[in-house]
Amino acid sequence: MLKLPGASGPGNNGRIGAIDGIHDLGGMHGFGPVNREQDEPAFHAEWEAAARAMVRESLLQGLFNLDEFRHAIERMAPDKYLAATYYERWLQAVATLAVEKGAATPEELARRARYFEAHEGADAISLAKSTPRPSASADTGQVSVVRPATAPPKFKAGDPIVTRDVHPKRHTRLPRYARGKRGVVDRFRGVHVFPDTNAHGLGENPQPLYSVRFDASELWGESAEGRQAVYLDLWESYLEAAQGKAA
Amino acid sequence: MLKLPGASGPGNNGRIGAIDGIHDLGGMHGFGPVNREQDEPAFHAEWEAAARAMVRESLLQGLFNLDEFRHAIERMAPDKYLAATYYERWLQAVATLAVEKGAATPEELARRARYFEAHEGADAISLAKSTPRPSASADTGQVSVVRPATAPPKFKAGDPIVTRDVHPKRHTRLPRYARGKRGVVDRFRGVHVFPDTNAHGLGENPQPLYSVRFDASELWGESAEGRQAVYLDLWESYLEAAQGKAA
Amino acid sequence: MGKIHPNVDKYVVSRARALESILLEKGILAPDSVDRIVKQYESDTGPMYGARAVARAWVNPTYKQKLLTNSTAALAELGLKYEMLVVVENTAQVHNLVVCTLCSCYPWPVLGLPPTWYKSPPYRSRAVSEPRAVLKEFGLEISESCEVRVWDSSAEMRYMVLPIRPPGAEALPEDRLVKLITRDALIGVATVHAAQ
Amino acid sequence: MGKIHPNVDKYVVSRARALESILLEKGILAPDSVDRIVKQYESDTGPMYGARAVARAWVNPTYKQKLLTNSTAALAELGLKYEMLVVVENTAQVHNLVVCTLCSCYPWPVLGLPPTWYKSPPYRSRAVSEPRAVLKEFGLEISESCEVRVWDSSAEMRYMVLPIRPPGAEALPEDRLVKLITRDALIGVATVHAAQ
Repeated sequence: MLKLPGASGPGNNGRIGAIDGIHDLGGMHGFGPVNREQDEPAFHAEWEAAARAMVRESLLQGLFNLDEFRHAIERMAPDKYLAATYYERWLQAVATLAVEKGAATPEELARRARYFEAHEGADAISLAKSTPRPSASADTGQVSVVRPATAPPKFKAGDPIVTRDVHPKRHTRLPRYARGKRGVVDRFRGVHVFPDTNAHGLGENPQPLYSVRFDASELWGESAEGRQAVYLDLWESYLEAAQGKAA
Repeated sequence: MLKLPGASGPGNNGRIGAIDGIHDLGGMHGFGPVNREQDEPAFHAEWEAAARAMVRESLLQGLFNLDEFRHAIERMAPDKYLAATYYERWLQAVATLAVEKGAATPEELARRARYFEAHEGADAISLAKSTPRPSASADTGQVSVVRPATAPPKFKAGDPIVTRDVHPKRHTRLPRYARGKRGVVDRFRGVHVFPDTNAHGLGENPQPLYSVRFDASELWGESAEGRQAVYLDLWESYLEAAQGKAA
Repeated sequence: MGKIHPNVDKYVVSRARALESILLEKGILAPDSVDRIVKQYESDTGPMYGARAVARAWVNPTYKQKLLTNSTAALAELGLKYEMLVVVENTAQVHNLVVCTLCSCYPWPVLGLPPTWYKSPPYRSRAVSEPRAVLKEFGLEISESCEVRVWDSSAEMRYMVLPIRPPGAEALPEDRLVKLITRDALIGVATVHAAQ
Repeated sequence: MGKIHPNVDKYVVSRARALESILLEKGILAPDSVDRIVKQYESDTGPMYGARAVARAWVNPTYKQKLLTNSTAALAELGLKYEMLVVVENTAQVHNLVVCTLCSCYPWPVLGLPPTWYKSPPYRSRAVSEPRAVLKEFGLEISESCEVRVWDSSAEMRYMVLPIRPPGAEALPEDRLVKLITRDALIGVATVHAAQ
C-alpha cells in the first residue's frame, strides 16, 4: 500500500461538521417526487468515469479510506452539497483529500485545472512526469472491513436496545432519524471497522455490528405508514440495552 | 380586510412538505462560521425593500396570513432554499401565495417579469390599471395572534413535560431538535393562534402557549456545552405531561 | 437608496417588479409602500427603541421592573405600541442569547432590521446547540459558571436582551447611555462597554 | 464513451483532469484505470450477477437457501468474489426495499452502477419514512397486509432483494428467467413479470 504523508493542507473551509449534516437525508421532507431518467447511461460524461476510477484506485492504493472519503463529502457546505451532482461530490472529496493527504497543493490543483481548461484536448497523462504504475487486475475493488473478534458480542438476536442520542461533530453512521430510538437486534453481523474513528485517523477500533429492526411508528410517530419497519446496521457502541419489550 | 378567492393555482411544484424540511436548521452541522458584513445597509437593493413592503402589506390586507407565508417559504426545494438569500425567499413565497390566492396566474407573473426585464427603468406602478389604494398610517404592522382564553391552561410553571415526537407533512413550530424531549414549563404566555392549522386554511384554533425550558444535555446529549438551556414557546398540543422531574 | 449592493440579479429585480405591479393593481400595495419602508429603515437605523428602553431601565429601577414584567407598558412610555416583546435580563449568573432557528423572527420594532448574519444558516443552526462557541466568534467569552440561555423564537413572542450596565458608566445620564448600547448587545452577542 | 451527457461543465472537466494527472504521477491511478472502469460498466450493464443468482434461486431450492444464508458461497458459484451481500426475500407477507440515506451505498458488484434516482435526495429522504408512497410512484402498490421492510445501508453490508417468482414463469428455464429480472426488482421498487 502506498503511504502518503498525513494531513497537511487546509480542510474544507474549516468545516469539521457533519453528523447532523445535510447528507443525513433520511426522513427529510420537501424534496419532491423521485425523478427517473429513461435509458440512463452508465456515465453521463467521461469525467464521471474518471471520478469513479480515482476513488476506486485511491481506496485500493490507500491514499484514503472509505470513511475518510465519506467524511470529506459530508464536509461540503450544505448548499454546495445539494447543488452538486453525485460525481461532483466525489470529485470534491478527492480534491479535499488529495490536499489533506499531501498528494497535491491547492495551488498545484488550480494551476493544472487552468492548464486543462486552456488545452481541452490534452490527455491527463501528458502532464505526468514520473512513470505511472502498471495496471492492476480487475476485481470488485472492495476493501474488507471485517476484522477478527476480540470479545464476544454484547447483544444477541431479539435483544431490545435503544440507540444513543448523540450529536458529535464528526463522522458517524447512526442516522439522525434513528437516534434515541428503541429497536430490536435482528442479528449479529460480525466485527467491523468503526467509521467514527477510522474517518479521522484515529484507528480502526473494530466493533461488533448488528442488524437492528425499528418499527416505523417508533421512528415516525403518527406519520408512519402502516406495517413498516426499517433495518439498520449499527455498531455496538451506538446501542444501549433497553428495559422491557421494544416495538 | 380584502378577501381574495381561495387557493386556485398550483402549489410549489406539488410540495406539501415541511416539518422535517430544510428550514428547520437548529442544531444542524456544517454551515461553518457566522460571517458578519461590516457596515451592512438596511437593504442591499431596492427590490429587497419592495419584498419587505409586499409582505407587510399582504399581511395587513389579509392576502395571506403569517403562517401561510412561512409555510410557503418552507415549501421551497431544499437546494433552492439554501441557495437563495433571505429576501429571495420572501419574493418566492409572495409569488407562490399570489398564485394560490388567485391574485395572479403564473403566466401573468411571467409575462410581467419579461416586460420589466425588457423595460428596466419602468415603474411598477405604470402597469396598474386600477386605482391604487391610499396609503395607510405607519405602525409596526403587527397582526395580533393573541386570542381570549376559552379554557384554563393545562400546564403551569414548573410542570415537567415531554414534547411530542411527530413528523407530519405540514407546517409546525415545534423544531426537530426539540421533539420527544423532556423540559419544564417556564411560564404561560396566553392563548395564541395555532400555526399548524392556520397555515393550511384550517382555522385559527387558538391554544395556550408556554415558554418551555430544555436543558442542553437533553437536546444535544454528550455534545452539549456546559450550563446551557434553550427556551422555546410551544403550543399546548405539542406537549404531554411527563412523569417525575425533568432536567 | 444610496447603498445598493452591486450584485443585483436582473431576473430577481424584474420578478419583484412584476409582483409589485400586480399587488398595486389588487389594492394590496399602496403607491408609496416601498418608499415608506425604505425611509423607515434607512433613517430609523439602529436599535432605537430597544436602546432607549435599556438605558432608562439602567437608571430607573421602577422602569426596569416594568420592562421585565410588562414590556408593553414600558414601551408605550417611549411612544411605541408593541405587545409581543419579552425582555430577558443578563446578570453575572445568566447570559441570554436570541435566535430563530425555523425562520428569522426578530423584534424589529425595537431593534430595526436584522443583520444578514442573524438570518444566515450558520447562526440559525449553531446558536441553539453551541452558543458559547458562537459567542466566542463574536469575541465574547462566557465564564463557565454563567448559564447561557438561548431564546429560540418559535412563536410570535419576540425577545430582547437587557444587557449588564457597563462598569465605568455609572455616572452617565440616560441619553449618553443610549449611545453605548448596540444592536448586538440587545441580541446577546455582545456586551455593552463604557466609551473609552 | 459514446453516450456523453450534453451539459458538461468545462470547469468540472478540467478539475477532474487536474486531479487525474496528479494521481497518475503519484502512481495511484494507472494509465488505463479510467478506460477499464468505462469498459466494465458500459459493457457489463444491468444487474448481471444479481439476476443470475435470483434466477438460479428460483429453480434450485438448495441454491436459494445458500443465497439467503451464505451469499458469499452462492455468488462464488457464479464466479463472483463478493463478501458483503445480504439477500432479503420478498414473500406475500414481506416486501423489501433497499436505500442508503447517508450516502448512496449500493451493491454494484451484483447490480451494476446505481441509477441517478437511487442517489437522489428525494429517494434517500423518503424511502425510509414513506416507502409505500415511493413505491406507488414506481407503480407498485403494496397491500396493507404486507409488511414493508426498508434496508438502510448504514454499514458495509449491501442488500439485494430476492423478488417473488412471477406467476406464469413456472415453466421457464434459468437462462430465460434471468432476462425477466430487472435492476429495479432487485432494489425492491418493482416486481418481476413474466414476459407477455
